Amino acid sequence: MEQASYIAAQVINGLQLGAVYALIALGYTMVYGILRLINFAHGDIFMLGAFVAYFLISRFGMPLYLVFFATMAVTALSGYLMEKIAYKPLRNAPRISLLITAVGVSLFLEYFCSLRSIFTPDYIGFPRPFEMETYNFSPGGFEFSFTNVQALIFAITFSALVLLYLLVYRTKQGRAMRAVSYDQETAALMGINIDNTVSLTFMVGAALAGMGGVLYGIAYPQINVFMGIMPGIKSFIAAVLGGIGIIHGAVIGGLIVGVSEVIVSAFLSSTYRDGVIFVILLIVLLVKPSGIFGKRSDKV
Amino acid sequence: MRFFLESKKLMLLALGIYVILRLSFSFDIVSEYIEQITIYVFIVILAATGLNVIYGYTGQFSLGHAAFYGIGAYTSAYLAKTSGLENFLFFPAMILAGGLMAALVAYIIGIPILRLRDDFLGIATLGFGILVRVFLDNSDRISETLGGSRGFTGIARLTNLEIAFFVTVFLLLVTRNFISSRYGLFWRCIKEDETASASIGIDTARMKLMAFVYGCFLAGVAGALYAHLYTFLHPSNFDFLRSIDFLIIVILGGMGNIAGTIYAGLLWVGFIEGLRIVLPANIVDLRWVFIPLLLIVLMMWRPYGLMTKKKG
Amino acid sequence: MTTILEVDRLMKSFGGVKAVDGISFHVDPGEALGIIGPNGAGKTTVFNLITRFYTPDSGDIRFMGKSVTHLPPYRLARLGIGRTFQNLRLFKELTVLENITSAYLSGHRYSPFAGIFRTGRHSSVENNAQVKAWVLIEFLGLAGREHTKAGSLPYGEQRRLELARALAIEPQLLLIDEPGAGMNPREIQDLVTTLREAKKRFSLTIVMIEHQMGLVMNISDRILVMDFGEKIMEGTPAEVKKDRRVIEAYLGEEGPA
Amino acid sequence: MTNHFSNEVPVVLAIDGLCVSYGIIGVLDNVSLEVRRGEILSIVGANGAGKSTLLKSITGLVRPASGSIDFDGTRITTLRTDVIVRMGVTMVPEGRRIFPDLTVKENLELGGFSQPDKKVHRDLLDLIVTSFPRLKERMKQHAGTLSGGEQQMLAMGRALMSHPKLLLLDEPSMGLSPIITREIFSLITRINSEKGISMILVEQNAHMALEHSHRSCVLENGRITLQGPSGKIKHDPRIVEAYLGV
Amino acid sequence: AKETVKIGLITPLTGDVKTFGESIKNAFAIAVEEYSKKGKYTIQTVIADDRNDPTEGANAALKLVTQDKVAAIIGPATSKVAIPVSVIATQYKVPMITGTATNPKVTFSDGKRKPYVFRACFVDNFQGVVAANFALKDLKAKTAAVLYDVSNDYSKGLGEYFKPTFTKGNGKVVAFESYQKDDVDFSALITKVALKKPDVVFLPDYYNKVALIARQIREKGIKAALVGSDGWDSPELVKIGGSSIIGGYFVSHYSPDRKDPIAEAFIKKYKARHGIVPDALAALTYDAAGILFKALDTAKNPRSEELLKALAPTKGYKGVTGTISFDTNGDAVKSAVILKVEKSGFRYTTTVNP
Ligand SMILES: Nc1ncnc2c1ncn2[C@@H]1O[C@H](COP(=O)(O)OP(=O)(O)OP(=O)(O)O)[C@@H](O)[C@H]1O
Ligand SMILES: Nc1ncnc2c1ncn2[C@@H]1O[C@H](COP(=O)(O)OP(=O)(O)OP(=O)(O)O)[C@@H](O)[C@H]1O
Ligand SMILES: [Mg+2]
Ligand SMILES: [Mg+2]
Repeated sequence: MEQASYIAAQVINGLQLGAVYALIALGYTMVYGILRLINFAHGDIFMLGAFVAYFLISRFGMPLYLVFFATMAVTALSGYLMEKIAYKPLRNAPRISLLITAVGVSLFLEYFCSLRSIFTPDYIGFPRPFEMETYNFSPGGFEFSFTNVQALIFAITFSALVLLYLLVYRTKQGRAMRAVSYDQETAALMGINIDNTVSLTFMVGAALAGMGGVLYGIAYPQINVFMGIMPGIKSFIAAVLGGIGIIHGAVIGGLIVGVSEVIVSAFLSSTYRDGVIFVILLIVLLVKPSGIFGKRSDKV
Repeated sequence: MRFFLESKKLMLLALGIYVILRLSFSFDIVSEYIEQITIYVFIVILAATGLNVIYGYTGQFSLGHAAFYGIGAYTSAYLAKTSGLENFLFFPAMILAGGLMAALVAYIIGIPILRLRDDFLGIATLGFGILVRVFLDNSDRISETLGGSRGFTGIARLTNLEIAFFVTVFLLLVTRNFISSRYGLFWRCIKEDETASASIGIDTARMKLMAFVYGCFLAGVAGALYAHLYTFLHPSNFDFLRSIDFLIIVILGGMGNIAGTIYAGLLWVGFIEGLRIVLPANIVDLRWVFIPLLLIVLMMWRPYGLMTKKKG
Repeated sequence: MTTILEVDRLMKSFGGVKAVDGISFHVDPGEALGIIGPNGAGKTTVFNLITRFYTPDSGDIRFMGKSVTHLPPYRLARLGIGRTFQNLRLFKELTVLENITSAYLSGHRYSPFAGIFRTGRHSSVENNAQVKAWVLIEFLGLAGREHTKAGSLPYGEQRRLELARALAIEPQLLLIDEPGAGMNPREIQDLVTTLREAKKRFSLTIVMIEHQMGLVMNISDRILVMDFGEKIMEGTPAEVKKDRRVIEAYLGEEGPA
Repeated sequence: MTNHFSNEVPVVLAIDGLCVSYGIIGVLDNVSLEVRRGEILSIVGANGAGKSTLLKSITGLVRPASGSIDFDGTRITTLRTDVIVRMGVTMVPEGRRIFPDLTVKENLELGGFSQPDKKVHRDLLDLIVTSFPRLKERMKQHAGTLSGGEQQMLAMGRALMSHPKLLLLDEPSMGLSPIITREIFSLITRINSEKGISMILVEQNAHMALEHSHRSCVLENGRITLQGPSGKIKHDPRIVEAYLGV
Repeated sequence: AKETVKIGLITPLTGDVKTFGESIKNAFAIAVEEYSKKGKYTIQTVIADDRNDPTEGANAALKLVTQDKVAAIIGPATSKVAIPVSVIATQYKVPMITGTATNPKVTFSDGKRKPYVFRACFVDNFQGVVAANFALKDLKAKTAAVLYDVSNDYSKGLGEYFKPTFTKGNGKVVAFESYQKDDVDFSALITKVALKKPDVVFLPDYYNKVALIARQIREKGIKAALVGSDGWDSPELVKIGGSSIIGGYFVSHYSPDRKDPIAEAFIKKYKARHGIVPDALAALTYDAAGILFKALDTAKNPRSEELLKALAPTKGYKGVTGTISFDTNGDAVKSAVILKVEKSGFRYTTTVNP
């Protein structure tokens, strides 16, 4: 029983981490889907989100729900600007040039924000807007517990998933997004405004990353300008794992990455947590080259 | 040998460059700092050329090139140090060992991984890079000499202008010939269309593996030169950002363009180090704000690489 | 040896759709077999199964008497099965000459060492490749285009280049998928001439999928009609044209357009 | 078909002095033509003559170097593709270009993206489904798994979903079986006569193109070398020699 | 006019530990300014950024040494950069003093002393030993858990020296767990540690990591005392860690609240200029610079041999971080203090002598 409770505790830990990855992965998946661009700067939008929330809470004492909306608005705007300034001029360039530009944008955001006149190079504490509470359960001697932070993260990730699903599969804009992601020229021939659709996608992706940043700050209350790099990479791996371009794939991928990281740390050694993600990724891709839920129709 | 005869012009050019460099080094026309950077540029060009073979010519997206660079560096440094053969006589053998080890690892990892394509391959190689980084961080569990996260210290400084220059030039010529042979042609076919390549009898899996192994071999050799130039290795030297460095050079130079890689390597290192020289002390912390900005501007100016004018 | 290719109860389904449903046929050396049938009948899938780009669910394929069902695509090409694709698949960034020599060189080897150090073997093989490529360039009327990138050729020339590339592997059996698509009647007449000549000159066996009756009826010695993944009939062009089932499923009432 | 379009019938599309080039290579050289309401204009020409380029410049996918394009009296030369489409110009692109990972139904719905009226939308869908029974069977299938012919039908259907005033067809019969080719052409005629949609028809199958159009242009090396009623062009010896064969 | 001497400062002014670089740069500027008033020479500072990257550090060092021809180098901040720089300093016979690089290999590696390299801080093993003894003797701990960053040589070194000392003193290390540089989720480790119920948890890492870990430790209900190292020394520690970190102890170089005129003067000056209390990095760099300047004044001339002759025998230098003497390896011999984390700041607890 004790062992089972221990495992349950670890799985819940992993789900918490995974849910944050999932939020970032959603944005990756959307932007990748539409421009086939690994937007390396996505992790930095996530960082931006955390900083914006930090300022809103610590300077203005804004209530939490407002913090979410304001942060999402700011990151959406920055996603919009990033696309318009750095990516749009390269719309017809090779994809790889776009990727290098994304790396440039990412490095720029990190080093620029680390200037003391902009944000700060320090690690700073994120003001958690409420006290953490733990709820204990013991159905039949099997003990497990989770916290209000975890509940918040799960609730938000899950609603983001549902909303995004509705947006992409149930609305006209969503259908436009999917069309643009397959073939921009033909999508334009359907009367779809490509620029607006791409912008919208970037904004939605960036808003999700911003939200991820807030949740991350609440869960792991310390932020820094370089905080987006690793979660960014891992979330992208998560998105690929689940099948890039597939919404629920991103979420499942995120949860898998989160849980396996924690489980490996718990039962093997924390040292191998990054290594194991790679092994899982490799196995999944070799069995299913387009990821767990990835679709493929390559006719010869 | 025909190899040298056919490349006569290039060899002469190389020799000329060498003489100029040697003279300016010997007569202290430039500081040893510039010397070091110059040698470093050769190393970077060599490693980037390896990536160009893998990605620029064969179209296999790799985000983990630095891992092979690191494997070459650690292998040759370890062999040299533990065998007690840390001298110029055995140095070429140590360099070769670094290259071969990188090639061997590339071979083993390549068999499963190269079945993936495009960004999927990129992500898998990125993952492999992380794996190697984790391994290096813990390498002191295998041998105290490797140093783990404390770094590998006390490597003999064996890399000099001659070795770096001639190894690089020789391997660049080899690469050029390799690429203009049937193998290079097949690589380019595969990059264009794998299915069509198979339909004309190209063993795509084998050719892809060959390009990957060869490109990683070059990275390994470059790593070996690096180890014996900087005499200290740290896992953080071989992480994701270093892989990106090589990728930047390949893209700036233009995919499938060796001359471009040479210019871009020069430009990239030159810019990073040049800013160190020109930026006034009170704004040195802007150095890494300018570098990405330059990168973005360059990409917009020449999205197909420095050597290719904008199309369309 | 009487047949060059034998296809035996080949099956392939995608999800629920039986694209190829137990088809069997054979091709004799030196003959030209036409395959026609409604869109989606499974014709291209048959080609993809023969060249192993798709793995058959069941069935057997024998080439020159030996079962080749398990061989990978590149081995089949080296054995002498050449093919073209329904949607052109050229090496767009490579020149016309390179497109052709690459195919020739895949079957004529020299070692990497020879390539790097430019040995005698290297030069003789490379020279042969050039000679062979020139023969094909002249033959398919691509002279003057040899250094043009394949991707910037007009469509018709791209079609011809794809044919040249397939011929450069020196195949015994050539599978061509809709070579006449996108050509006007006049160009199709030229294509008929070219294919006839190629057949003679390179002693080829040809299997051709085509919707242009002017082309397929003119070239083929025998025609196989497919529908729903099955063979619905087989016969000479004259027989096929008269067949009720073929008219209903494929040709339409007014005869060939 | 006979040409019964007199000068009184309003001009839907007017192209004047159009020049297009890709980089330094000129593709269209001073092309001028007109399409009248309800008219089918076919464009015949060899591979690479610039036919697709002409259609792409009308829909704004390619930017002309000079010249003008007017649709319904509005200058559309520099408008964005989606704006032009919403004005009522739709193209069925060369090589089908269906959305492979979307279902057949979703592809059709995308065709009606710029169509705000739900009723029109449904009626159009019905029409298409009855015209192409084969698509009906495959409504839920991913379009990428359709055969070539099925995809062409889908591309046609998708274009019609936008309820266009001017339909541009780029080689609609390419890769289609004879029976389907005939169906497509009769559908083209039917749409034209029932809905009065004007069309530009680019077609390699010159017999069919001349048969099913009111007027024809011959495009050679980016220039219009011959223009006139299809019935007349059909018998022009140069055309017979160069495009129709014997 | 006074003769000008060029001193190079290598420090991370960009990148992940830019914060360190800024503290160091600020402290160094104060030291230079003070020296200029009364010293023998005019100091010209040449600052180079190493981005906390060994290659960049080596390039920067070569530039300072061969191009700018500096007489001595202060820095770099971290060991992974200090090691390659120390090789260059040795090769070109340029004295170098790092304020903060704690890896033994900076001054001594492969059985050889690097004669031109010194440091103003104590090495990893000393701190590890001090912390272990403190846990055993003062906290009367029987069992300990160690959590360290495997990719950070500093953290790893301390963890590895803590363990044998603690075991030798009849303590038991019940968990010895590592994590990676970019980890922020330690839940797995902590859940694991919680099962072992240790008396103390040793957290040898920088304040940012420690604060996060401490929070998660308390959230998992672990009551153990927290013990750490000089990396804790930052005002951010309490800001990030909140109440979780209050009551923790850490080894440090100096105590801001110890009555010491030198320290007080420096702290006052630093605070006046930068608005914050200087961290350990700043204090150590200030001392490193002080030692160098003192040697500069006593040396016959500011060239390498003579400077080295003046530098090597440094004894009893009264610095902000205590009384510093160099041992034969060039490592600082000085006492350590144990500070306790309180809401209002760090309180001096005890002094440990080597
Ligand atoms: N990769 C695939 N995945 C799923 N279904 C496929 C795939 N390839 C082919 N199909 C299906 O198999 C059937 C046969 O397709 P195929 O391409 O062989 O037809 P075809 O006879 O060549 O038609 P066409 O004359 O139009 O080219 C079609 O219904 C198609 O939808
Ligand atoms: N994107 C492009 N870049 C450069 N050249 C192009 C491009 N698209 C077309 N061309 C060239 O422009 C010319 C005209 O092409 P276009 O596609 O308009 O011809 P077409 O008449 O439609 O021929 P087809 O019958 O083959 O479809 C050709 O020579 C072609 O190679
Ligand atoms: Mg087909
Ligand atoms: Mg065309």
